[in-house]
Amino acid sequence: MRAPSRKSREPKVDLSVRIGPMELRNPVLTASGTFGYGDEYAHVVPLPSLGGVITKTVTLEPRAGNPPQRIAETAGGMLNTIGLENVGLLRFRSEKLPRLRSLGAVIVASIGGETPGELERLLGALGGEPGIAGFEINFSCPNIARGGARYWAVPRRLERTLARLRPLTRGAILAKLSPDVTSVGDLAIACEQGGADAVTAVNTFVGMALDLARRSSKLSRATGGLSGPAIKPLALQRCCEAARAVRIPVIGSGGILSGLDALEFMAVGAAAVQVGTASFIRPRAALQVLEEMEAFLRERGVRRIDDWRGSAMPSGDAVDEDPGRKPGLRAVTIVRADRSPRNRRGVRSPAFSRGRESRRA
Amino acid sequence: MRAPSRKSREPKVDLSVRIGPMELRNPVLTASGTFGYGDEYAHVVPLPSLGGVITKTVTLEPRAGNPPQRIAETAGGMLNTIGLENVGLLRFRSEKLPRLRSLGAVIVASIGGETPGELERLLGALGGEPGIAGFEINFSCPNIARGGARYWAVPRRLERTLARLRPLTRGAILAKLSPDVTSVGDLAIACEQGGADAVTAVNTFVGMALDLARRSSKLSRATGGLSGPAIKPLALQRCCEAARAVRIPVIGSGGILSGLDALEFMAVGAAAVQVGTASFIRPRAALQVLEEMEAFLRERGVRRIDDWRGSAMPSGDAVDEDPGRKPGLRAVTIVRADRSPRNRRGVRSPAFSRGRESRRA
Amino acid sequence: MTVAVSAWRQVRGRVDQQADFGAGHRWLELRVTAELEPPDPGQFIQLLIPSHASGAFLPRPMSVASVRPLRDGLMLGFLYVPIGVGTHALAALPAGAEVEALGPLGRGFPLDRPGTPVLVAGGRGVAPLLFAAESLARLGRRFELLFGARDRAHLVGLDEARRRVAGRGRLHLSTDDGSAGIKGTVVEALDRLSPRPDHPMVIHACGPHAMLAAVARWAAERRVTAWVAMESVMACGTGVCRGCPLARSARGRAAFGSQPPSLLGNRDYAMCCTEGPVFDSRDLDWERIE
Amino acid sequence: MTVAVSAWRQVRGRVDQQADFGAGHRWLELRVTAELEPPDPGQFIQLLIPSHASGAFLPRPMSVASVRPLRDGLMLGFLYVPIGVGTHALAALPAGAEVEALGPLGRGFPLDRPGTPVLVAGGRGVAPLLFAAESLARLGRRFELLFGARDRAHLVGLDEARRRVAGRGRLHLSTDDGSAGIKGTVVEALDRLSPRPDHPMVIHACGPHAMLAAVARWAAERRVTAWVAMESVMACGTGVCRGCPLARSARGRAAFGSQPPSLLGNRDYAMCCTEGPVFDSRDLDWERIE
Ligand SMILES: Cc1cc2nc3c(=O)[nH]c(=O)nc-3n(C[C@H](O)[C@H](O)[C@H](O)COP(=O)(O)OP(=O)(O)OC[C@H]3O[C@@H](n4cnc5c(N)ncnc54)[C@H](O)[C@@H]3O)c2cc1C
Ligand SMILES: Cc1cc2nc3c(=O)[nH]c(=O)nc-3n(C[C@H](O)[C@H](O)[C@H](O)COP(=O)(O)OP(=O)(O)OC[C@H]3O[C@@H](n4cnc5c(N)ncnc54)[C@H](O)[C@@H]3O)c2cc1C
Ligand SMILES: Cc1cc2nc3c(=O)[nH]c(=O)nc-3n(C[C@H](O)[C@H](O)[C@H](O)COP(=O)(O)O)c2cc1C
Ligand SMILES: Cc1cc2nc3c(=O)[nH]c(=O)nc-3n(C[C@H](O)[C@H](O)[C@H](O)COP(=O)(O)O)c2cc1C
Ligand code: FES
Ligand code: FES
Repeated sequence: MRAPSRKSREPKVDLSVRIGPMELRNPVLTASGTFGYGDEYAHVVPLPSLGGVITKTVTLEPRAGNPPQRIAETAGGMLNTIGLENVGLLRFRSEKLPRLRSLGAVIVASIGGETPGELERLLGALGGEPGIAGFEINFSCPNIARGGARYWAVPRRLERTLARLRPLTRGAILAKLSPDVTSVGDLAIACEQGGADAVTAVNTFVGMALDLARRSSKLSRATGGLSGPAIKPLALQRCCEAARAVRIPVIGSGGILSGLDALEFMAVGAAAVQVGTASFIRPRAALQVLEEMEAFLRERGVRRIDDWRGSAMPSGDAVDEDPGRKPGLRAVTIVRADRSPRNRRGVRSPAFSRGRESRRA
Repeated sequence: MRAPSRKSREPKVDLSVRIGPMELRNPVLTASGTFGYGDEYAHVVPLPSLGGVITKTVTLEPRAGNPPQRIAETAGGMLNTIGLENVGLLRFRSEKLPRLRSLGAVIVASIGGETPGELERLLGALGGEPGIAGFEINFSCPNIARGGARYWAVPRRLERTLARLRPLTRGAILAKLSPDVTSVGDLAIACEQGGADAVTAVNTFVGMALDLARRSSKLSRATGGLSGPAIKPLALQRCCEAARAVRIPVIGSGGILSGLDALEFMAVGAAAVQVGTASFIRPRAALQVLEEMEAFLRERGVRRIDDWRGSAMPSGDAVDEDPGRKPGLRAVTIVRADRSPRNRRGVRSPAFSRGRESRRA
Repeated sequence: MTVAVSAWRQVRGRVDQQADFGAGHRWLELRVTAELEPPDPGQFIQLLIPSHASGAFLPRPMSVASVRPLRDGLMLGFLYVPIGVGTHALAALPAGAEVEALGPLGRGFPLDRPGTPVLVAGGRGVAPLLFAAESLARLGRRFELLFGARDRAHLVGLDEARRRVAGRGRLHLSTDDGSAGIKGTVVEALDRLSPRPDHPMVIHACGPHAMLAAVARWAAERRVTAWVAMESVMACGTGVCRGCPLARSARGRAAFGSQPPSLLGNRDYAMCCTEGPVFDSRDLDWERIE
Repeated sequence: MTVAVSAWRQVRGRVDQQADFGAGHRWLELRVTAELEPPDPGQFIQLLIPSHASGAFLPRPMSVASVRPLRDGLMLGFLYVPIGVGTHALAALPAGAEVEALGPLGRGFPLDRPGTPVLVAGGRGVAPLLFAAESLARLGRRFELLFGARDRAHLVGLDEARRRVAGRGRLHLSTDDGSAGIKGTVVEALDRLSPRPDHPMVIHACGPHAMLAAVARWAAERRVTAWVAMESVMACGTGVCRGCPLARSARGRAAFGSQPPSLLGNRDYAMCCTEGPVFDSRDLDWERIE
C-alpha cells in the first residue's frame, strides 16, 4: 500500500453524491458569501472540478450591505456583518448567471428573503432558470435587521415556507439553518417535512467583539456571525444532530479548512460539505479540500465516499434526552438514533445505516 | 496622565461588586471545574485577593468521571468531557470546605443534580454551612448522561426548581446557564422569576471532534463542552443577551484570558466574570485578569467598576425580533432594550441605565 | 491606473531576512516564487503565516515597499510595525520561515498621470512611497517626496528614502518637534510647495488616517488631485468577502454611476482591497470613514 | 518517590538553542529562571509558546531530558519530535524566543529503590532516561540502559546515551532490523539480562505504549517491579482539570484504597499528571489504556 507506484495505479475514489435531484461529481461545495458569485476565483479554481458553487445570497432588491467595520478577527475565527450585500435578483439573473454558466460550474443559487412571500417571488423568478441545479434558502443570516436567523428559527414557519416554495422549482432545495437554536434537529425535521431536499448545517454563530477604546462593538452592528475553525467542533455537533434527525441529506458547513475537516463532517453523516472562510485564507481552499479528501480515502482503500459517510455516527448515548419533553413534539436531539421518530417507524436514516455497514466492513 | 509618578499616586479603583447578598472585593471569580476545590492553586494565587472561588461542581454521590480521553484541543479552545468527577457531598463538606475556609477564600459552592430533588438535598445539606457565600447551580453540564444542559434548558423547569431551592439558603444563588439554546434571555428570565440572585452566562458549548484514524470521537463520549478563546465572541453575545433580559446581575464566562476580555463582558452588562480554561494555561490567570482590569480602568480614570459596567450595551437594533412570537411568552432576546417586558413595566435594568450614564459622562 | 483584479496568485514565500528598522519598525525581505506578478507601487500582498507559527487566523495586508527581481522569483521588501498578534508573529519569524503571499492585490498609485508626482508619506506610510520613488527614479521622472513623522527617530526609512530620491527627486522632511526638517506636519510642508499652473502636481499619499484626511482637504481647497492609500480591516483581499467597504462621497457615487456592482464595490461602498487601496481622495466620504 | 505536587511554578524561559537531532527529532535547550525547582528524572514541564507565535492553545507536556544549573537559573534540555501544531511551533522557535515553563510536574522515576536500575528506552522515550542515567551516574550507581528503536538511525540520542553511561552503566542496543545491537525489541534485550536473585532489578521504562505494555507483561511474569512513564492528553498538568485519567487495575484500586479522592486521582482513575507520569506498571489497567 505504501509504494507510490501501486498507489497511482489504484482506481480513483468515487466521490459522487446525490442531493435530491442533483448528482454532484463530488461533495465539496463553496459556501454562500465566501466565493462571490462564483467567477471571482475562477482563474485559480477550475469551477467544474468542484461539486458545486453556492453563490452569494441574492435578495429581491440589491443591497449595499452594512456600514464598515464589517469584519473582526477573533481567536481561530472571524465575525462578519456584511449584511447581505448583493446585486439583487435582476442583475444576478442577467449578469452573474450567464457568466457562471459559461464557466461550467454546477450552480446552487442562494436566496434570502425577509418573508415567505419574498422567497416565493425569488424562487418564482429563478426556479425555472436553466443551469441552476439547486437553491439554498438562507434561513439563517445573523446580520440583517429583518428576516434573519431569529425570524426563521421557528420550525412551523420553516415547514410552511418550504411547502410553498417546493412547487416553484424542479431543482434541489437546500434549507440553510442557524446553529443558534436549542435543537437543530427540530429545524431539520421541519425542513424535511416541508419538502426540502437537503439541509445545510450550519450558518455562522451569532457573536460579539468589542473595541474597548471606543467602548462599542468592533463591528458597525452589535453582533456578527462567527465562522472559521473556532466553530468547527460546534458545527460538527450540529451537523451530526441534523443528520440523525432526518433522512434527507445534510450538508456540513463551519470551519472546514482541510480535507480531513470535511471527512469529519461526512463521518458524522453529512452527505456533502461547504468550504467557507477557508477561501479567504487560501483562494484554492475548496480544491485543496477535495484533493486531500480523495488522497485520504484512497490511501485507506475506501473506494466510494458513500462508504465513509456516517461511519463515525455516535452510537447514541451522547447527550441526554429531555425526559420532560412533550411526546407530541417531533424533536430529535442527538439522542439514541433508534429512538428517533423516524426510526421508531422502522425507517433507518440512510446515513446511519450506511455508517453501520461500513463499520461492519 | 502618562507620567508614571502621577499614575501611582492615583487612588485605587473601586472594584467591589454586589451579587445578591454577596459583597465581593472585586468581580473576578474562578470558574467551576477549572480551579479544583480552590486550594490546588493556593500556592501561586492568594485566594483572598480574588472576588471569589467557585468550586468544582459537587454532586450527592462522588463521581469517578468519564473514561479517557476526556479532553481534546481544537482551534483556540478545548473540548472536555470530564463528566463531573467530584468527591461528593460528604467529602466536600468534611474535607474540602474546611481547608478552603482556612485559606480565606470567598467560597461559592457549585452543585449539580439530575433532578430538582437532588439539588434540594444538596442545598439542604450545604445551605446553612458557615463560610459559603453562595451557590452556583450547574444547570448546564454538557457531559453527563442525565441532568445535563439539555434537561435544564426548559424555562419552566428552571423557574420551578429555583423556587424550591430559594428557601434553603440565605447565601447567594447563581444559576449557571447553557448557551446551546435559542434564547438565553428566556432562561435568564425564568431564573430571575424563580428567585435566583444572579445568572452565570455561560457554560461550555456542546461540540465534537473526531479521530479520523479510529473513525470515532476523540473523546470517550460523542460530544464534549467547548471552552477557551474560541467561544469568547459567542459567550459575550449570550452574556449581553442575558444582561438585557434581567435585572439581577449576570456573571460572564467563556474564553476570558485577560483583563481586557473581562472588561468586554462587563461592558455589555456583566456584573462579574469567571476565569476558566485560562487557569490551565497560566495558573495565575485569575490574578492577572484582575490586575490588568484594574490597570486599564486606572489608566482611563474610571474610578469604580460600576461606571464601566454596561457602558457598551448595544443600542438595540442588533438582532431582529421575532415578529411571529406569541405575545404570552416572556421572551426577550437581544431586542430593543426599552421594549423588553421589564422595561415595558418602566423598570430599567441597572446595567443598562448605568451604561447610559457612563456614556453621557 | 493599474487594474490587477484577477492577476493575483497565492505563492510560497520564504523569509530571506528581517531586522529592526528603528522606532519599533521592522524591515522584511521575502523571497517569493516566479508565479507572483511583480507588484506596482501602492499594491499590497496578503501575508499568511503557517497556522502552527501564528495565533492569527486571517492573512495580513502589507504594502510592498520594494521589489527586486531574482533569477527564479522576486524579493519583496516590507516595512511594518508589530502591533498585534499577526504582525508580532511576523516579527518572530526567523530567516527561512515560510509565509504564503497572495498578490499583487488592489490598484496602486497612478504614477503615470501628467503633472509632478508629489509623494506624501507619514510614518510607516512611507512603505509604498519608497517603492513609488524608486519606480519614478527608474523611469527618469522628477518628483518630490515629503516625509513627516513625530520626530527624527520616527522618520523610519529615511536612509532608504534618501537613496531613492537621489538625483531624481527632492526630499522634504517635517517633524512635529522640529528635530528634522521643518517643524510641523507634512501638510505644512505641502504648503511650501506652491503649485505652479504650468507644472501641476499630483499628490500620492500614504499615512495615518488623520494625515490623509488633512491632505485630502488641502488638495480639495487647491483643486489638486490627491491619490490616497487607504487601510481597512480585511479578510480576503480579493473583493469576495465584502468585508472592507469605504463609503463613497457624492462625487464617488456619481463617478461609480450606474456601473453594475462588482468586485470593486457598489454605489454606496467601494471595496478597499479591489477598487483601492489607492483612491482619488474626492471619491471618499471622509466623514463616514474613521 | 518524589512528590512534587505543589512545588511547581510557572516561569519565563528563553530558547538558548535548538537543533535537529536526527530522524526527525529535535534537541531544545531552554534557559529558565531560578524560581523553577530543579526537576527530577521522569518529571515533566508544560511548555507554553506565546499565543502570537503558535496556533496551539494549551501548553505541551515534555519530559526533561537534562538539567544544567546556571548562575541564575537552569538550562533544561528536551528531546522531542514535531508531530502536530504545538511541537511544530516549538520547532520553529529561534534562539531567544520566549517560552513559559510550568513545572516541575508529576512524580519521576523512584531511582532510589533498592536493586539495579534497568532503564528501558524506546525511541523518543529515551528523553527522561537520559536524565535518569545522568543522575545515577552522578550518584555513582551502576545501572543498565536498554535502548531500542526501529533502526540505527532512530536510536536518536545514542551519543548522549553513550556519554551518560560512561563508566557507570552498560548500554544495550536493539533494533528491529538489527542495524545496531541485537535484532529485536527492547523486551528481547531484557530477556538477555537474566534477573539475579541477589541483585534484583528495578525497571524504569519510557517509550511507545505498546512497548510499555510489553515491558509491563514481561515484568509481571518475572515478579520484577517496572516503573513506566505514561502519556496522556493534558490540559493543566497540575491535577486540576481532571483531563488525564488512566484506569487503575484491581491492584491499583486496592493500593489507592480508601484514600480520599485528591489531585492524584480517585479510586477508578489515576491522574497521569500528578500521580504519574511514572507508575508502577501493575497499578494500571493495560486493557483500558489505549
Ligand atoms: C492595504 C494595506 C496595506 C498595509 N500596509 C502596511 C504596511 O506597509 N506596514 C504596516 O506596518 N502595516 C500595513 N498595514 C496595516 C497592517 O495590515 C495591520 O497593521 C495589521 O493587519 C495588523 O495586524 P495585527 O494582527 O498585528 O493586529 P491586530 O489588531 O491584532 O489585528 C486584528 C485584525 O484587525 C486587522 N487590522 C488591524 N489593524 C488594521 C489596519 N490598520 N489595517 C487593516 N487591518 C487591520 C487585521 O487584519 C486583523 O484582522 C496595511 C493595511 C492595509 C489594509
Ligand atoms: C508527561 C509527558 C511527557 C512527554 N514527553 C515528551 C518528550 O520528551 N518528547 C516528545 O517528543 N514528546 C513528549 N510527550 C508528548 C508530547 O506532549 C506530544 O507529542 C505533544 O503534546 C503533541 O502536541 P502537538 O501539538 O505537536 O500535536 P497535536 O496532536 O496537534 O496535539 C493535540 C493535542 O493532543 C495532545 N497530545 C497529542 N499527542 C499527545 C501525547 N502523545 N501525549 C500527550 N498529549 C498529546 C496535545 O497536548 C494537544 O492537546 C510527552 C507527553 C507527556 C504527557
Ligand atoms: C464574510 C461572510 C459572508 C457570508 N455570507 C453568506 C451569505 O450571503 N449567505 C449565506 O447563506 N451564508 C453566508 N455566510 C456563511 C457561510 O456560507 C458559512 O456557512 C459560514 O461562514 C460557516 O462556514 P465557514 O466556517 O467554513 O466559513 C457568510 C460567511 C462569511 C464569513
Ligand atoms: C475541564 C473543565 C471542567 C469543567 N467543569 C465544570 C463543572 O464542574 N461545573 C461547571 O459548572 N462548569 C464546569 N466547566 C465550565 C467552566 O466553568 C466555564 O464555564 C467554561 O469552561 C467556559 O469558560 P472558559 O472558556 O473561561 O473556560 C468546566 C470547564 C472545563 C474546561
Ligand atoms: S477584504 Fe474581502 S472584499 Fe476586501
Ligand atoms: S492534565 Fe489536568 S488533571 Fe492532569
